[in-house]
Amino acid sequence: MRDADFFRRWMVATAAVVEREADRLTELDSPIGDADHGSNLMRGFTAVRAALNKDTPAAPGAVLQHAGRTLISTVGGASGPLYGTLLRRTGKELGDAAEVSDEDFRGALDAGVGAVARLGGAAPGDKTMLDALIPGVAALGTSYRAAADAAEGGALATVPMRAHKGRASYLGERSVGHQDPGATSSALLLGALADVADGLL
Amino acid sequence: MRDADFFRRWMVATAAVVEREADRLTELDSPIGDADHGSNLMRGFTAVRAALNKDTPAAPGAVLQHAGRTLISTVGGASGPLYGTLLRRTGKELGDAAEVSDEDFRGALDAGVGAVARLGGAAPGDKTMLDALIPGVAALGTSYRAAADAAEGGALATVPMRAHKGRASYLGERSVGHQDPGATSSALLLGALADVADGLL
Amino acid sequence: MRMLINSAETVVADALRGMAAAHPELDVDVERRVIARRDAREGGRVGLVSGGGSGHEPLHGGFVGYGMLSAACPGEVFTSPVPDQMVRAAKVVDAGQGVLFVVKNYTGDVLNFDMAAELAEEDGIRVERMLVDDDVAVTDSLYTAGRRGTGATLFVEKIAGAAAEAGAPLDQVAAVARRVNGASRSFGVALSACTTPAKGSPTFDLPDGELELGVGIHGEPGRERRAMMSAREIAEFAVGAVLEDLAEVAPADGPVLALVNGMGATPLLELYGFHAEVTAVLAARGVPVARTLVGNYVTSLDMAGCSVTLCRADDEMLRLWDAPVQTPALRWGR
Amino acid sequence: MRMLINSAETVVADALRGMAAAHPELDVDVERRVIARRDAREGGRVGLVSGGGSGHEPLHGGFVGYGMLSAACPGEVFTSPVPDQMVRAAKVVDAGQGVLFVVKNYTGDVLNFDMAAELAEEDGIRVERMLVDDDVAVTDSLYTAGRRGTGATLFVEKIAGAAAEAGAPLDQVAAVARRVNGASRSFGVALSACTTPAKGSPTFDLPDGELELGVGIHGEPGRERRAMMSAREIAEFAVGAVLEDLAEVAPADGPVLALVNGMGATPLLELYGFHAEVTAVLAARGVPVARTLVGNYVTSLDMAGCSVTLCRADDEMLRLWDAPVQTPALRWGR
Ligand SMILES: Nc1ncnc2c1ncn2[C@@H]1O[C@H](COP(=O)(O)OP(=O)(O)O)[C@@H](O)[C@H]1O
Ligand SMILES: Nc1ncnc2c1ncn2[C@@H]1O[C@H](COP(=O)(O)OP(=O)(O)O)[C@@H](O)[C@H]1O
Ligand SMILES: [Mg+2]
Ligand SMILES: [Mg+2]
Ligand SMILES: [Mg+2]
Ligand SMILES: [Mg+2]
Repeated sequence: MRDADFFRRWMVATAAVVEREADRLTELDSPIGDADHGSNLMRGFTAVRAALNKDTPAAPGAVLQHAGRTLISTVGGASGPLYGTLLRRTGKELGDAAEVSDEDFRGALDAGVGAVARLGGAAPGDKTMLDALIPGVAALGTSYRAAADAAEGGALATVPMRAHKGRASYLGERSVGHQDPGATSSALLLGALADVADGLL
Repeated sequence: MRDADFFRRWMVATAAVVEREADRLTELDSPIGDADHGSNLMRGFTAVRAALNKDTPAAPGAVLQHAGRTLISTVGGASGPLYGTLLRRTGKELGDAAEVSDEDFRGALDAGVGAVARLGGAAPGDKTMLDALIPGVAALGTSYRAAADAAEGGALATVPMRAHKGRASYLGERSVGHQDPGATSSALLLGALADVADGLL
Repeated sequence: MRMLINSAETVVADALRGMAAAHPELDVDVERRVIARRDAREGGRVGLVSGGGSGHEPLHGGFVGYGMLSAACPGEVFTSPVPDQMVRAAKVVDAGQGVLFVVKNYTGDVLNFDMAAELAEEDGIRVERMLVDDDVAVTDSLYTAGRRGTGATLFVEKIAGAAAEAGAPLDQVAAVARRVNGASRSFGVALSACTTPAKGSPTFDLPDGELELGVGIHGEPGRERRAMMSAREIAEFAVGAVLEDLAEVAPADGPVLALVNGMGATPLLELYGFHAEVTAVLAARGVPVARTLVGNYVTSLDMAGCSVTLCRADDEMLRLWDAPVQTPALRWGR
Repeated sequence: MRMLINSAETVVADALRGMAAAHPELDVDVERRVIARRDAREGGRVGLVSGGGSGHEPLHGGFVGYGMLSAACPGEVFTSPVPDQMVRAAKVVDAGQGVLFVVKNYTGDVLNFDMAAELAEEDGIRVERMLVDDDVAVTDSLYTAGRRGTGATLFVEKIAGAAAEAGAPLDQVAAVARRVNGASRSFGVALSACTTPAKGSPTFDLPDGELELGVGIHGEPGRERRAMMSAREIAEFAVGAVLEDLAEVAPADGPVLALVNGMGATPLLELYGFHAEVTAVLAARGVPVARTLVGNYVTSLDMAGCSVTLCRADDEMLRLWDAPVQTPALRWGR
C-alpha cells in the first residue's frame, strides 16, 4: 500500500529531475516549439514542491489533486492544464483513502491519462506526451520500472512522428526527426515514480 | 594652362576612385564614425559626373562651382558641405577664365582649403580632412604628384591623432589609432588630380 | 544574451512594474498579473478580456483602455497565462453584463482560457469565448492544432472594444469579434529568430541570407525556408498568400483594413518601405485599402521580420475601427 | 544582412513611398524628400521644420502633424539631409510668420541647416535655428563637436510644436524650444551595434556579454565598454549621469518629463522592465516624475539598447506637453 508520503516524494523527485533536465526540455522545444517547456515545468514543479512542503495533505488523492491544481495555477501553456489535469484526475480517482494499492493507483493513472487525451484531443501517434504516457501506464502492471522504461521508449518513438497536435503541428513535415518535449517530460515523470517506488529516492 | 576639360576629367577621375574605394572609406568611418563616408561621397561624385557629362561649363571655375553645388545638394552629412565648399570656393577664385595656370589653381585651392577650415572650424591636428588637404596643397608648388603624396602622408598621420572635430570627437581617447576617413578621401581627391595632370587618366 | 533585464525569472513582473509606473491611468496588478482599466466596471459595459504569452508587446497590455480591452492577462514569455489570471480579470471588469474572452488559437491559450471560463461561470460571471485564428501559414486541418492567432487579434480587440464601449450586449460584442476574425487573414516572415530570456539563445537557427516564410509569433520556425528575398518579393508572397485565402470571404472585392506589422527588431524605416510594396501589390490586384496601420504591434521579442494582416471590413467594422480609442499603444479621437 | 529592403540605395525613397501610402493626411514629397502637414500654411502659424539622417524613425517624419512639426527632411541613413530639402520644407510651410529649424548638434546637420537657412533667407523667409544638444555622454568642450542631440529632440519638437500651434510668434517658439533643450539631458546605452543598409554589417564590434555606455544614435561607439550590466545597474548609471548634469538646471528639485527610449531592437517588454528601474532610481533620489513616455521614439536602426532623457519641465512646458498632438507616432487629445 502507498501512503500520502509516497506521492509527495514522487512529486519532489519529479521536481528534482525536471530541474536537472530543464535545459534539455527547452532545447527539445526549440526546433519544433517555442523553447519554454523546461522553464514551464520547472516553474510548475518547484511550486508543487513548495506547496507540498508547506502542507502535505493526508491522503494520496489529495496530494495529487493539490499538485495538479498547483500546476494549473503556475505553469500556463499547453503542458500546465494537461499535466494539471493528469494529476488532478488521478487524484480524484484515488478518493480520500489514507493508503492506496498499486492496482488502485494504476487504474487511477489510467483514468488520468484518459482525461489528458480528452482534454487535448490527441491520439497515440500525434507526437505528444500521450505517446509516452500511454505505453508507460500500460506497462505499470509489470512494474514501476517497466513503466518508466516503456515511457522512455515511447518518447524516443516520437522522433520519426509528424506532429498533429500542439505547437509542433504548425511545422507539418518539418516536425519529423525531433523528439517531443512533452513525451520526454512524461518519461521523466514516470522515471521519478520508479525511483521512488524502488526506494532509490 | 588648364582648361575646363582638365577639371572635368579631375572630377570624373575622383568619381572613379571614390567608387573603387567606397567600401574602404565606409570601413574607416565605422570604428570612429557612422559608417557612411564611402556611400556619401559615391553618391556625391556620381552625381557630379552625371551633371558634368550632361553639360560641362566652359570655364574651369564654373566646372568646380557646379561640382561643388552638386555635392552640397546630394551628399549631406559633414563631408557634403565641406567638400562642396572646397570646390565652390576654389571655383569662385578661378573666376571665369577659359584657361587657368597651375599657379592660379594652386592659389585658388589654397583659398578653398581656407574656406573649409573656416566653415568647419577645424585646425591641423584635429584629425579631419584638413590634415590631408593642408600638406597636399602646400606641396602643390613642387608637383601634382608631390601634392598627392603629401596628402596621402597627411592621411596616414591622422592615425595617432585624437579627434577634436566631427563625429570621431565623441570618442575622445578611443578615436586614437584609426585613420580619418575624410583625410583619406582628400588624399584620393588629390591623387586623382595627379593622375589627370600626369596624363594617366 | 543581449538583454535589458534583471533576470529571466523576473522579466514579466519587472515589465508590469514598469507598465504601472508609466500608465497610472491603468490598474496594473503586478502580483496577480492583470492589467485593467480603472473604470472597467463603470457604465455597465460588457467586459473584454484578452491575454497570452508575454513577448508580443504592445499586445495585449498596450491595448487596455477606453474603446479597446477592459483587461489583459500577460503570461510568462511565450507561455499562455494561467486560469487564475483570467478569472481574476473577469471579476475585476465584470459589470454584470458578462465578459468576452478573446483567445488566440494556441493549445495552451485555449485550454487555460477554457478552464478559466468554467471557473468564472461557477462564480456567476457570464463568459463568452471567441478564438482568433487568422494565420494562413498553418493549414486548418484535422492534422494540426488549427490556424494560429496573430495580427487579427488587434483588429478583433479594437473593433469589439468599440462595440463594447458603445454599450452593445455580450452576444453582439462576441458576434462582431467573430466576424472580424472570420474576415481576417495574416502571413508572417522572419528574417532572424528571436531569443527568449529563459533560453538565452535564438530559438531556431536561421543562417544569414535565408528567411523563414510563414513564421509564428513565438519563435516557432515557419513552414518553409528560402534564400533571402527583397521587400517587394516578400510583399508579393505574403499578400498573395493572404489574398488567396481571403477569396473565400465575401464580398471578395470589398475594401480591406491593413496591418503591416513589425516582428520587433525590424526598423520602422524598413517597415514603411515594405508597406510601400504591400500597397503596390494590393493596388495591382485591385484591392482597395480602407485603413492602414504600420508599426510594431504584435511582436515576437527581438525577431526581425514582418507580417501582413488584411481584414475585409464591412461598414460597421470600419465605423467601429474609427471610433475613439485611448490605450498605451493605440490612440485616436481622444 | 537581414534587412527587409529592396536595395541599400532605395531605402529612404521606399520608406517615403510607404509613409505616403500609410498617411494620406501628410503631404509626402518622395522626390524632394520632404514630409509636411497638408495644412501647414493654414492658420498663419510659425513653421517648425526638423530633419536629420534616416534610421531614427519615428523621428522626425513620425512627428509631423497637428501640434508638432510642420515638416521633416529625412536624409540618407545616418546622413544629414541636404540644404535643398530644408529650403523646400521652409517654402512649403512658411505662412509668413517665419520658420524655426530644429537641428540636432552634429557637424553635418549644423552645416547643412546653416546653408539652408542662408538660402531660405535669401528667398525672403525668416528663419530661426535652434540646436538640440542633450547627450551628456559627450563632453561639451573645445575638443569635441559638442554634445549630440538625441532624445530631447522629441521634447523640443512636441513642446515647440504646441507653442506654434497655439499661435506663438517665431521668437517665442524658438525661446521655448531652447528652454526645453537647456533643461534636458540624455544618456544612451547599446547592447548591440546596428547595421546600416549601405555597410551591411554591424558598425562596430560588440562582443556578446559587453555593452557600450554613452553610445550615440548613429552607430557611433560609446565612450566606454563594460561587461554586461543588469537593467537595474544600467538605470543607476544612465539616470545618475543625467541627473548629475541636470543639477546645473534650476530648479534642481523640479519635476521631470521622462523619456525611456528604445534604440530599436530592444523588446517593449524589456523597455518597460527598464522603466521600472528608472522610476525606482528617480524615486530613490527624490526626483518627481511629471510625465512619462516609454517606447521606441529616437531609434538607431536595429540597435539593441536604450536611452533615458529627462527634462526639468516648468509649468508652461508641461502645459504645452499636454496639449493635443496628432502625428503618426505621437497622438493624444484628438
Ligand atoms: N493537444 C495536446 N495533447 C496532448 N499533449 C499536448 C497537446 N498539445 C501539446 N501537448 C504537449 O505539450 C508539450 C508542449 O508543452 P509546453 O512547451 O510546455 O507548452 P506550449 O506548447 O504551450 O509552449 C508538447 O511537447 C506536447 O507533448
Ligand atoms: N569640422 C570639420 N572640419 C573638417 N572636416 C571635418 C569636420 N567634421 C568632420 N570632418 C570630416 O568629415 C569626415 C566625415 O564625413 P562623413 O562621414 O561623410 O560625414 P558624417 O560625419 O556627417 O557622417 C571626417 O572623417 C572628417 O574628415
Ligand atoms: Mg513550449
Ligand atoms: Mg560618416
Ligand atoms: Mg509556450
Ligand atoms: Mg553620417
